[in-house]
Amino acid sequence: MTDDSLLLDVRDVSVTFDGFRAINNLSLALKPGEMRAIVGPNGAGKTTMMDIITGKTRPDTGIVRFKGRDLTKLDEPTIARLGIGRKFQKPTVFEALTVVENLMLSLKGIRSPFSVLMARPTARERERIAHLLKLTRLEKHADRQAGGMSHGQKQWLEIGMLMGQEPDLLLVDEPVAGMTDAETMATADLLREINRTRSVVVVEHDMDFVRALGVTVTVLHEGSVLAEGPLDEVSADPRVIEVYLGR
Amino acid sequence: MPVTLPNLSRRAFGRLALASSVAAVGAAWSSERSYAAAPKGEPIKVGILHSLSGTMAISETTLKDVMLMLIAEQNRKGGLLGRPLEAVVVDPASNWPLFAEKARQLLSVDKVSAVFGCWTSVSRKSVLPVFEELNGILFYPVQYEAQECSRNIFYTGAAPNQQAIPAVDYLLSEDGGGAKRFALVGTDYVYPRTTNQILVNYLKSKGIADEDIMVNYTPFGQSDWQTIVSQIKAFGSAGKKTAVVSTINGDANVPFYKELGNQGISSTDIPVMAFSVGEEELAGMDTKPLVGQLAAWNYFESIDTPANEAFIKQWHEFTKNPKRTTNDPMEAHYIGFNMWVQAVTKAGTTDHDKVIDAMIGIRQPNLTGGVAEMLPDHHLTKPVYIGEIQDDGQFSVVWKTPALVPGQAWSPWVPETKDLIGDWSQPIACGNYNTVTKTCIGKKHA
Amino acid sequence: MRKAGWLSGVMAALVMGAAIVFSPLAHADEFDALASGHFEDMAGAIATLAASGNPQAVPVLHALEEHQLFASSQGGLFIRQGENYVDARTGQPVSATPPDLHPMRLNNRVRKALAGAQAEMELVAPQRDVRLKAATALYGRHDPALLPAIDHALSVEKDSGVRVKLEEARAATILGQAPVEGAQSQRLEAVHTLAGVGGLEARGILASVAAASVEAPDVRKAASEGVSAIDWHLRMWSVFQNAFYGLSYGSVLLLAATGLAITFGVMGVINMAHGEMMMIGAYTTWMVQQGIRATAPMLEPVSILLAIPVAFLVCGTIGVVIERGLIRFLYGRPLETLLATWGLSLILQQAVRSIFGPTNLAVETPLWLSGSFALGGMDITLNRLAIFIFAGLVLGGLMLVLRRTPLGLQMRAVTQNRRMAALMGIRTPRVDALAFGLGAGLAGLAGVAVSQIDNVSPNLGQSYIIDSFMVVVFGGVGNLWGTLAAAMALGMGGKILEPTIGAVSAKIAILVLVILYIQRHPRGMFPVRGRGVES
Amino acid sequence: MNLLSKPGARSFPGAVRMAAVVVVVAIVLAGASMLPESNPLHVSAFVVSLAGKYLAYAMLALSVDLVWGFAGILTLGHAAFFALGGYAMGMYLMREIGARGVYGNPNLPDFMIFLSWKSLPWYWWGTDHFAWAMLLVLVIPAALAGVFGWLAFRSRVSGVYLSIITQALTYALMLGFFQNGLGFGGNNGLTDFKDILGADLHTPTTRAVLLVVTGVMLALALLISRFVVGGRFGNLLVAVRDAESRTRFLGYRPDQVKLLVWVFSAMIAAVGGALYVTQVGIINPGEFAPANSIESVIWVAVGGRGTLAGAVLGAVLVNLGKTLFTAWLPEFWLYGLGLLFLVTTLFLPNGLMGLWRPMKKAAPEEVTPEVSDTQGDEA
Repeated sequence: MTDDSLLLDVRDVSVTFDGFRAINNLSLALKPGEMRAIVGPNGAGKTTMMDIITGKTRPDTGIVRFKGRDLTKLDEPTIARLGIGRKFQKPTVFEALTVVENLMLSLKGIRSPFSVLMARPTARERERIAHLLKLTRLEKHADRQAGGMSHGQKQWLEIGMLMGQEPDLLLVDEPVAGMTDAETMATADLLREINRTRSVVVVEHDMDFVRALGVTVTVLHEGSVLAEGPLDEVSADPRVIEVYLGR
Repeated sequence: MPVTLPNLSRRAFGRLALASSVAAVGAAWSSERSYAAAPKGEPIKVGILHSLSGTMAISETTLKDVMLMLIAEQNRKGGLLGRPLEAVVVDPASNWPLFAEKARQLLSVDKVSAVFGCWTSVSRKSVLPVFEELNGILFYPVQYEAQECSRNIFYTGAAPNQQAIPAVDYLLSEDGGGAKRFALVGTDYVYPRTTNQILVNYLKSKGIADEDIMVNYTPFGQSDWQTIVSQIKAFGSAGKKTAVVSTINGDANVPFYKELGNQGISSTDIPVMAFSVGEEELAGMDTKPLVGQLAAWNYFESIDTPANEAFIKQWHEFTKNPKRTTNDPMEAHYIGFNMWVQAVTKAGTTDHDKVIDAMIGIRQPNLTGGVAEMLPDHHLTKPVYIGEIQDDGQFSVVWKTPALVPGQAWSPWVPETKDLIGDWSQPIACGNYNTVTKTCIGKKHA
Repeated sequence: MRKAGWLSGVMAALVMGAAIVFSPLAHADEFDALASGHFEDMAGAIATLAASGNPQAVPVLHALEEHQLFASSQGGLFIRQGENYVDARTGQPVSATPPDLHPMRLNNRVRKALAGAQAEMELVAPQRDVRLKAATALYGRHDPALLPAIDHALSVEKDSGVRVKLEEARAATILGQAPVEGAQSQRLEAVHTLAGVGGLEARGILASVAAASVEAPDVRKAASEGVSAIDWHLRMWSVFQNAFYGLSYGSVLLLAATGLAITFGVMGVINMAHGEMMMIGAYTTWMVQQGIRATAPMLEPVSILLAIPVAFLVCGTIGVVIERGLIRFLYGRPLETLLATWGLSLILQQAVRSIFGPTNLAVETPLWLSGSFALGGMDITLNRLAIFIFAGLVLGGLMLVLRRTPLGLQMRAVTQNRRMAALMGIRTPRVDALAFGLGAGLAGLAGVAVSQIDNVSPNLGQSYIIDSFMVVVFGGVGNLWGTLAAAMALGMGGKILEPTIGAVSAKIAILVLVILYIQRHPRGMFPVRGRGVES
Repeated sequence: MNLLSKPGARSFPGAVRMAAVVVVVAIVLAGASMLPESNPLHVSAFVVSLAGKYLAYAMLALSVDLVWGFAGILTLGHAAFFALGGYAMGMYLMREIGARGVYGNPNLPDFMIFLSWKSLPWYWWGTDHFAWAMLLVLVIPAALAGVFGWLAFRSRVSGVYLSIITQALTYALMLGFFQNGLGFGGNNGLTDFKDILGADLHTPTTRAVLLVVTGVMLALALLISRFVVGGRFGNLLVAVRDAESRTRFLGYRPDQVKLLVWVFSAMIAAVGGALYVTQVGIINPGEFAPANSIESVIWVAVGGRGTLAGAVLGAVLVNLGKTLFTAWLPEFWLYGLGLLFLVTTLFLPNGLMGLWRPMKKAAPEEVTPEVSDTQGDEA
């Protein structure tokens, strides 16, 4: 049985890469408008989970539902169009394009090659982009080539592009990796800002950042959920401590 | 070597350079030239259109060298019309469209008086329209499928009736082993196709049954002959004396013969008669397993006549290499070139029309005895020899046609062309003249 | 010479034999016939001379075979021995070199007669193997005229093995004769013998018998049954024969491709000059052969073996130079590498053309690599077999290098993860250079092999490059097993298709199949994880 | 595979300028060729036909640049589309010969007669109508490109693999067309053309016109290409080239994007081929040779990959060089050509255009998202 009140409903998903069980009966439920932080040591299966949700990897067993629709049969573009945005661990923006061009490509709407061919920027699009630039504080860099920007700026640009997609669900993979503390906190604000209108799943190591988010935390370990709940509660859990500090 | 630019070409390339926004390429324009010592005056240019790179370089480079030799020789003899000859060498790089381009350059930029060149049929086909348009003169030195007769081309190589037909006659004869069964093996292009078409009809006329004729085509540069050779072997096991007629293109012959040798087919059980294997090709093979295999040509290096001896000597001196072999197309160029020299002398000018008309009837002694005469259909009279491969990489002549064979532009063995003749002498002056309807099918030259 | 020595001994026996068998009209001067230079008469003369028992027969025929027989315009016939001549008729040395001598030429017809005569005389030679050879030869000749000689040989032959061959020869020869009254049973028997022998030769004879209208019906029937039996037998074997062709073709592809598999797999370098490396390998083989011929002729038969290491080193070195001087500037730009190496290949081709000339070179195949032997109903050509084995050895050796040597370990490490390998302190540049050298060296080995079956010309490389790429990509880049499988698959496929749809269509079909396969499996048959050609 | 910065600027002034230059040059040369021999400005037919040939090659280069420079697909088989277009045109020209062939047969081309065929094979039907032939010029290559591309891109064949199978494609076609049985004249191909639309191919006028037509077509191709790669689609192409998987997560379908540009480029190549044949006077299987495809890539590399103008420039210059060297240094020109490739790839990663239009800083090399994912913590 599945609960359609859920936005994202991952249930008993398992996947194996030549022998190695990356995900093991993982279940995860997300309500609309919720923000969820996912933590876990390396190899816990965080990125693989995202791959499964976004259609990059097909699960061997289990179901993945988004707004009640089964995602396991769909490919990445379709899922993206359904309203799931993904931010990679390593910032992946189109480095050869300018910030504006990056955002322009991300904007919700035109997707089929022919319409892209004919597309000319509309007033609405311009104003959307202006808004995104503001949101990501990249106004000054609008016409810079993405490749030339700092790591943090790329991270933000990518988040901006996610916003441009106007997804209902954002999957954010280690957004603050390699950021200065200031940037980290600013990012936390940004995500909370975003969370006002959309659901977010954040994968992160940085506990201060997670604490700054102040949301429910799911701890993954060896491909399945180890613990779930408020950060303080979870971090008190001996198993979690063991996993993190090792014996 | 000194580089002087024919004015026109410098101008022409000036434009081209401008056109392609590159300065001064025009100045770069020039062609390899060999200068004569003795004679004075504006040199008479002779174009040499043979591939020096790419797949055909294997065969054609030699012909470039032999032309340079002949021209140098002529200059030593005082040039032509008291003027020196000048060779203009270009490299069409075994690329057929490039042949056409280079032909146009030779005729319209370098303004050569005659061109000696081409090896493959396709290269000839691609330059033919250019020569007809610009009314040039081309000497084509290679045995070929005929079924063509252009006013602007002189075919100094053998037509099928000067090579294929006599060769098959030999195979049918007692000396040739009295073959009753024929495998026609060839590379898949025009020359083998046409030759085999002619041979099939001819063989049938000799009472050879359909099931005793096997025709097989392989791609260019075929290097794996296992299957085909074994097929030939099987074909040869029908209890009738079998012979192979090979129109395999130069390059593919080495692996073919190697496979023959290895699968133990010797010339005494299944003789192979080749039309494209000459001394040049043998030089690239280990001939021990091939002893006794046959080839049909109008010239063999081994034929000892004073003229041939002198020619070979000259060749060795010119190339400074006593091992360089001579072959049939080289003789064809020798004959063609000397005929052209005669014709120009006779016409007293290098004007193309006059020379073309003067060519017909010119007689030039072959290197191997007999006299070649330029016939009205721009083919030659030739002796036909059958040679057997010896272990020293040479051929020993085992048979020759009793008389000289006049070349036929159109084969009587192809139904569509049996009534056609070529005759560029007045009044007919037509490349493909139908003797029955008494009409000229192609363009007639007034 | 030893041979002539024992042969003259043989003559005694043959004289008797001949005396019994022949009506004594063998007195018309066959020497004249020989000297005439008319191939027909010569052939006849040879037969009679061989049978005549004339003591001069052996030296004369031998001289003819060796191009040492000369005729003068007056019909004199002389044998050249070094500088001076002996009269062929008498065997007496001639004082002065006779005027206007011309060598006696052979043609196939004469050669055939000679072979027959030789065999006829050798039938009673003392050495078993010589007799065996002779008997086998006569089986192939099935010339009616030789029947008496065979019968005589049978009457004196003790060795069972030779007898069998003689019986076969006899059967063949009998069927070679025109059928005469009363000989039916004999012929029938002969037919059965041949049917038992099998093989193309026998099929040929039987087929002609079956076709001959003059033949007695039951003989014809038996013959045609024999033919169909042999055909069935052959057809059955042809499966294996094709398999062998496929394997040998496959092993050529394999040799050509292994080098690429290395350069490709380790650094994702598309080396368009790979074919030219093969070409250089082949030219090295030629040079080694020439060198040995000049310096140590006795080693000539094994020159090909010596060429193997030389070619490997030469090409390997060139490979390292190329990598250091060109490729290393282009890492991470595999497609640029492709273009650069293409340019390089043009240069190498033209260089070889300038140095060695554009024409083919003759790399000789040593005796022990030429010819073929019968294995059941199929015949295995030695050089193909050798290449097959060679390919196996090369692959095996390569596997060892990759698995057992530090270099191999480092190379695999680099394949898996260049950055990590570098961090572990592996000197990736050195590994790259060596790997590329190894690849080039392997190409050189391929060149040695190819020189035995194909043209040695500047164009050699061109004809293999595409196929090798096909193999590597089809098999899965950077995976030797894949390369092996792919090579054999393509080789087999081609050879299975060829007899039915012809060489060209077969090649096309294979290409199309590969294309479609790649569509289904974008990373080939045995995909490898890791960088490889990723970037 | 991402050593290039975003090609050109958002708009391609280079392309427009080049289009103008091409047309002007074509017209000037054509005009000059019409002048009487005596006139000092006269240009010989040789130069005109050369120029025509170069411009046709330039279209091939342009088409290669579209897929390689902008979509990052290194094609080693584009000459196939060029040749197919050429053959379609050749079929028409062949039919135009009519009864003037060697055998004087009004219906069958000569080569069919020597194969002793009795009637036209079905695929030659209608080729005597210019319009139909032109349709074939566009449709056949487009169809082939469509099927091939659809299969390849859908199953995400990429990089070297794609390059090699494109090569296999053209190689297979070459072998096929070599076969006389196929009905395209085998090794000789189609040649000895007489006239086009009733105009004698061998007159200066026709040549001049053809040159101008070629120039105009090339200019057109340049402008359309500019429209395609400029603007948002261009950005999308670059995005696909540099970070294909990212575009997928944005909801784009890279395979469709590639297919579109792939087919379009095939059509440009085909048109180039058709014009090429009219001016060179022969089309044969040699045009399918993989070497030709590779050379066309070289032209682009020399001119400047990822710049429309560069492709044209490269094609013209390299071929001009070839023409000069093959006559100038017949023995050694191959060294020149080979060195050219080496030098360009080593020292001119951005080609000649890179010389005077310094490229924007190239995006960091290596590690496309796919790789970083597999090397991510799960790998």
